[in-house]
Amino acid sequence: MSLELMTILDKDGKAQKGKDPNLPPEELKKMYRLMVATRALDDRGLALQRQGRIGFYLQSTGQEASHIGAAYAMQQSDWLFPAYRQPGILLLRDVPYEKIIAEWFGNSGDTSKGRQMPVHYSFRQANFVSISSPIGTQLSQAAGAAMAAKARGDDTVFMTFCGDGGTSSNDFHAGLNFAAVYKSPVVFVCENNGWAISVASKNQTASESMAIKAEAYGMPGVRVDGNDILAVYRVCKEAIDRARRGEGPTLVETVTYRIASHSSSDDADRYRDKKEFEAWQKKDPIQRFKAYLKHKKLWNEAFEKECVEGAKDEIMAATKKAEALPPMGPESMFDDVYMNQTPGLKAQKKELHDLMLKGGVGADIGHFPL
Amino acid sequence: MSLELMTILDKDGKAQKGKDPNLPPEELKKMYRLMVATRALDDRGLALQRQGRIGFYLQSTGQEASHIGAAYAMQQSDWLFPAYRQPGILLLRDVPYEKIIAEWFGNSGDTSKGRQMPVHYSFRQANFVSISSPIGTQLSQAAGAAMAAKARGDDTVFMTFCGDGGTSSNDFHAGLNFAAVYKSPVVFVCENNGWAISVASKNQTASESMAIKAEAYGMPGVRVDGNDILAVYRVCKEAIDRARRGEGPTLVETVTYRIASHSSSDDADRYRDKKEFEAWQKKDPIQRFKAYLKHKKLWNEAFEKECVEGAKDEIMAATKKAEALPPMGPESMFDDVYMNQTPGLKAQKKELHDLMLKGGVGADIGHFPL
Amino acid sequence: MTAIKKKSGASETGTKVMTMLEAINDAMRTEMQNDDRVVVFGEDVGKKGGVFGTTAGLFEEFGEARCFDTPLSECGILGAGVGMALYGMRPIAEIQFLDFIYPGFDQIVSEAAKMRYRSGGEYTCPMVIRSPYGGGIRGGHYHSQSSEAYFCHTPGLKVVIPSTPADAKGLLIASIRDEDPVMFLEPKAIYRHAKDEVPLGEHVVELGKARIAREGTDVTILCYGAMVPVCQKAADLAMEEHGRSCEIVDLRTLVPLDEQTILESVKKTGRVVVVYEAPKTGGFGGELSAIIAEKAIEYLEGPIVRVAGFDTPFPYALEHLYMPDPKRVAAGIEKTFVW
Amino acid sequence: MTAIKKKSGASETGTKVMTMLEAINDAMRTEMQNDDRVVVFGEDVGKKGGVFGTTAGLFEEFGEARCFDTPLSECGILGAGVGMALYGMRPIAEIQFLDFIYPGFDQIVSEAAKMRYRSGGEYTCPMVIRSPYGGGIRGGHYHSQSSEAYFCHTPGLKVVIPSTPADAKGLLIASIRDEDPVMFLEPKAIYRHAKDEVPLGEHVVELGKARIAREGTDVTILCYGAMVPVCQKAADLAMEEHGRSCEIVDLRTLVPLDEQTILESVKKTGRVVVVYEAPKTGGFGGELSAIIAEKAIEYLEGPIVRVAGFDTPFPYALEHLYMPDPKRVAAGIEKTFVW
Ligand SMILES: Cc1ncc(C[n+]2csc(CCOP(=O)(O)OP(=O)(O)O)c2C)c(N)n1
Ligand SMILES: Cc1ncc(C[n+]2csc(CCOP(=O)(O)OP(=O)(O)O)c2C)c(N)n1
Ligand SMILES: [Mg+2]
Ligand SMILES: [Mg+2]
Repeated sequence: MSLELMTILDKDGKAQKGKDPNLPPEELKKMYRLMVATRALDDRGLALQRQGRIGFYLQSTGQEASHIGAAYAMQQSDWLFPAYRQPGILLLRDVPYEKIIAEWFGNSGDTSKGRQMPVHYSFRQANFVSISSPIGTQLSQAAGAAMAAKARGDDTVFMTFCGDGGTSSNDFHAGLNFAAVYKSPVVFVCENNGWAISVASKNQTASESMAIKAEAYGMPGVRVDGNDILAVYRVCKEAIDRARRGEGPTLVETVTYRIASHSSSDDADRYRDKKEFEAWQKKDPIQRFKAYLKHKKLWNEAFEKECVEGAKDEIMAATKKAEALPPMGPESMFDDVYMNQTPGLKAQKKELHDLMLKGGVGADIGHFPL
Repeated sequence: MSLELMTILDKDGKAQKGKDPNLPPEELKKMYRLMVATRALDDRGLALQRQGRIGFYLQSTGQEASHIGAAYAMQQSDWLFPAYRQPGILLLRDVPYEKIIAEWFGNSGDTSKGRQMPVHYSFRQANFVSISSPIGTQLSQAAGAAMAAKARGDDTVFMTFCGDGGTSSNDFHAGLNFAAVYKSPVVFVCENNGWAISVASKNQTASESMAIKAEAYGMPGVRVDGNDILAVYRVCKEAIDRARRGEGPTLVETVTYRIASHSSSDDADRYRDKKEFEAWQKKDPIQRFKAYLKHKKLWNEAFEKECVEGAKDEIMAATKKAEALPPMGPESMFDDVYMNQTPGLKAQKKELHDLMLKGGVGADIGHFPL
Repeated sequence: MTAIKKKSGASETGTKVMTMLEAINDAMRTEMQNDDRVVVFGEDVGKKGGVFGTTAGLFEEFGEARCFDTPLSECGILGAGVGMALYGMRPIAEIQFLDFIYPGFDQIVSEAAKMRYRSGGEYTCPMVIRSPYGGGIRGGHYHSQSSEAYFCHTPGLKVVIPSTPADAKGLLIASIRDEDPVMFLEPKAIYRHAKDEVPLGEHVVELGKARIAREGTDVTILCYGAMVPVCQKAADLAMEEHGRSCEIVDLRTLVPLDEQTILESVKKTGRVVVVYEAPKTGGFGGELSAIIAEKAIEYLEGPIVRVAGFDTPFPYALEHLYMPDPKRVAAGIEKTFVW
Repeated sequence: MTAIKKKSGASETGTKVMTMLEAINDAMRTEMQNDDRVVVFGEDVGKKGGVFGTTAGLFEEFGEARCFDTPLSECGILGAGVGMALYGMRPIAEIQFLDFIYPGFDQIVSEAAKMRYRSGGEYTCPMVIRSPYGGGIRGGHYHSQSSEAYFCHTPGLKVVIPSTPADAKGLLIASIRDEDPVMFLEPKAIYRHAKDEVPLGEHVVELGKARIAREGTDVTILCYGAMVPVCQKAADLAMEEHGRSCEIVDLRTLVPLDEQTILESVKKTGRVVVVYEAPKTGGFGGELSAIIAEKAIEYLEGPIVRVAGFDTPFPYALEHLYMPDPKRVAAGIEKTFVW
């Protein structure tokens, strides 16, 4: 198993000889547009949190190439079992900004009905499975879904994500093992961004890399430069194709960096060396890809403006719309626990209803229809 | 990492050139005696179960070289975190037969006070930690104990066991990862006996071997012929020495075979090919080592008789003594839940006491002193 | 993806005497014939047919794609099961003993139970988790525990426990057809002892309906699983020795609970004994007491008595004293008359 | 191995105003100074000082050998903790949020809880598992749950929940010194809000003793953790609006439970409200109701009312309606007067 880091673009954005996948211009421009939009969305999310308009935010800044590149080669009918740091995939899958942003507000525009913290998206239309907080749980689920698809003879491929921290989870072990034993069509992408909150990845495991963990499960493992969207794309495309051909799972490690703090609740300065951070800032995946586009004569100021300002404007407008949506009603709290409300839940709903009607509990909200 | 199978004795018991550890005759004879005694103990256990005198038994037949060889190089002060198929280590550590057998009967001679099923031993005097049924839990515990010993500056080494099935457990992943991250003095021995009840080890994982899983944790992994006690001894001695020198953990895979059914509750004929079983029977580790001793002129009929009959007689006598011991009293049920009985447990004890006194519940036992 | 519902080959009618083991096996076979989204998997469920034999013959009849062994990982079994359910299958995950479910507990309480809710109804997890539970086979510490209370306290899960072969079949089929995750806990003590007429072919017992296992007027006994036959014997004793007429309510489903049947019985008799084998403190029986003490206390003519396992880990040698037996339950019944 | 007990450097006396966070931090520092077997570990407890700051400064003061970060594995944290305890340390394992404990649940319920029992007392597991729990910080689904009931139903574990800074310190020190595994659950909602005088230096609050947080004569309110201040406000409301005199019992330790204090209060007032934030069904409050209904029903003058979280997963946007608040508790108090 090679521990070599697969790279296509050098630091100046030049493709190494013979490695350029030579994607059509429109694809390349789409990739750029997605990365830029993802960054803009992230900036907006953090700003809203800092302004106190949403309760929490978690950035993916610096990891745009890693996750957009990974999912780029999938078909729309393929499924994603994401972690919480791949928002660019939502844009890739054409989820409207307004839907994404409504999730942050947790109001009636949120597909998850305000049940989860910001950034825990669920978009069935995009085959983007509901995100949860517990680290790693999606990995064994993806393996199971892939087992099911294989058993049914569907040609769906599954991609699932985790962080470097996630490699230590139970589900990493179980998920990769099951996927390999049943030769299921799933691609495991470990975004190694150097940190699991304050724990550096070198303290997460003593193994030489995350990719080498594939050996333990008898599947191929590949290490790729996570800030090089073309390299990530190529490696994942191969893994996706392999999976679709029935040749089983692959573990891909994208080597990248968490540029921001862990989340809006964290302050990385307390535990992280500024130098390390600054060195990585210079490797910005968007800048690197922009340089490539320039070499290819696909970039100019007008295109930049269209990408950046276009995204910002759309996001601004979507925020306005999303924020204005009404909150979820209190009665919604009792829905979706089960398909049908149990007698017990009906009684509890009535209890809350009556309490609110009396003007005591939740007086600011008023009552709700039973 | 080498996937080669480390072997010393060929199938006729000849040591390969340059590989014989040349242990002193007395050590070699002790090894043989331990293997034979372990087999005899196992035979007795199953017989007692078949006679309905004990409720359950689980054999280690065919794995004597694997576990005795592994633990042989430890010091008495080193700790064991066993699985349930290493009874020979009790003999190695001088636990009296009567104590072992009393555990099967779960009576007042049992160090565990009849609280667990047969073969779930606990012998503090032997630094042999209480066995539990859930697969794998000892692995992360061993890592933790080793972390503690290292932090205290003790030179204790830890050895822990699991089966091929155990490699799929959460604690395998967590235990090996922790041990490697903290470079703790622990040797992980995976006894790959081909089966996890009815699941063949090739269906347990798609990896090329169990030893190679060490790569995932950045520790050395070694594959050794588990029916060759000298090979197992040598590999584990190196791993133990390494651990004691502060160089961290090792994963050792002993390749062996479960000759018996999984336990007295199982019938391997329902799922296992007879041919496979017969082929392995020919590789009996005791016969192989006997041949070696013969080559070394350390074996004769008198020695054989002394080993075999000696063990049988002692085990017979111990069985008689152990079986005759009185059962645990009902009051003991409420002990050892906590160091001190809580008021609630005291009340429950009294409740049972009063019920029994009235002659209802447990009428066959009578009452117990409060 | 569409469910490929086949008509069950034979439209069987009539009944047959079965053990609970056989009834459970029959339920799975029936649904596997009926709905090809149903798959059964777990440790040793294939060729071996399960350590108790509940899956015997399924591997042979439906092949490896629909009845298969897994690696030794409850985390994997349950995580994969959740994934299969998300993708549209009807997975039945067998956990060999309930005592071994904890390595996969996270997938149940954090994932399966919350999937529908957290995704606003977009993703669902129609999955059955089957597992033998409870004492009575001299299995000691780790082959005997009754931890239904953990699951009952986890919104999003349903919890089903049969006490007769016919119910086992009917409730299991209902569980497989249910759109939500169901913990289907099998009282292993009576796997073979419970033997009775079971309807052949299609047989569904609706979840959420308790069963009056014996009618009576003086005391209500609330119980489930292997405690039902114990309570039957206790009721006989109570009648013989003290002339007490006991009404036995077999809960059948703990979540959703049939509060109505419970409260009606309690209001009628005015006395309650709650029986369960789990450790007394924090057991589901405490919830039953609490419901009654909140909603029907004015009808009570005595204390709500609980007869349960003691607050110790499950013992091996003393199992027979640990578990509630007819005499202990009978003593509990008498306590409800001491005000 | 022997414990190397050092005399605490400074023999501090007096008190200081601390938040609950600071009190917990102070407890660990005090015991780490006092007993070098005490080590603290978990995710982000080192340089970062914990996501809430409970371990702030410990890494700096005691070094990496005694306060260290772990890989992201609750299974590893708890399994390693059990191993350390077996070897003679006094491990304090921090679980970042109680919601994340399940990957390591097996090590708690199957191992730590049963070690002493299953080994006949040969091996013990004196370990403290600390974890913030409960709602009130808008943490949604996975940063808000109260699952104390799972642990209370697991014989072999002690379960401790403080509601004041002084208790947090005293109970944590008692837990660290305890010879059995202790779940020390920290009500994160009041980490910073609870602020009070805390004794400096050695301060031990015995496990198993409830605290009368307010004396009263009409109704007993049983509660713990972050619900204690909520109940205080509810008691004020009940007095203002209806002239009810409430007695508040702050349980402090759920296992072992101070039944005596509970029953004495109930016998005195004849009315009970049980308050907890966990989902109502199967919550520990049900156990409290059951104990009272079994042992003191003849003293009751009204139903035993429970005010609890609803039987849904913990919501994000509607958290304020999900959790019991003073008005909901006050309404519960009134219900005990409706017979
Ligand atoms: C089981 C579990 N334990 C702890 C946490 C708290 N937690 C949230 S994110 C995180 C670090 C994750 O690191 P990594 O997997 O590298 O992903 P990244 O945040 O770097 O993308 C931790 C410890 C959690 N969410 N789940
Ligand atoms: C967590 C858990 N799941 C399931 C079981 C049931 N079980 C007992 S032994 C066993 C197979 C173990 O196989 P392996 O690890 O290879 O050990 P071996 O029996 O071959 O020595 C299983 C599945 C268990 N004890 N614990
Ligand atoms: Mg990371
Ligand atoms: Mg095996």
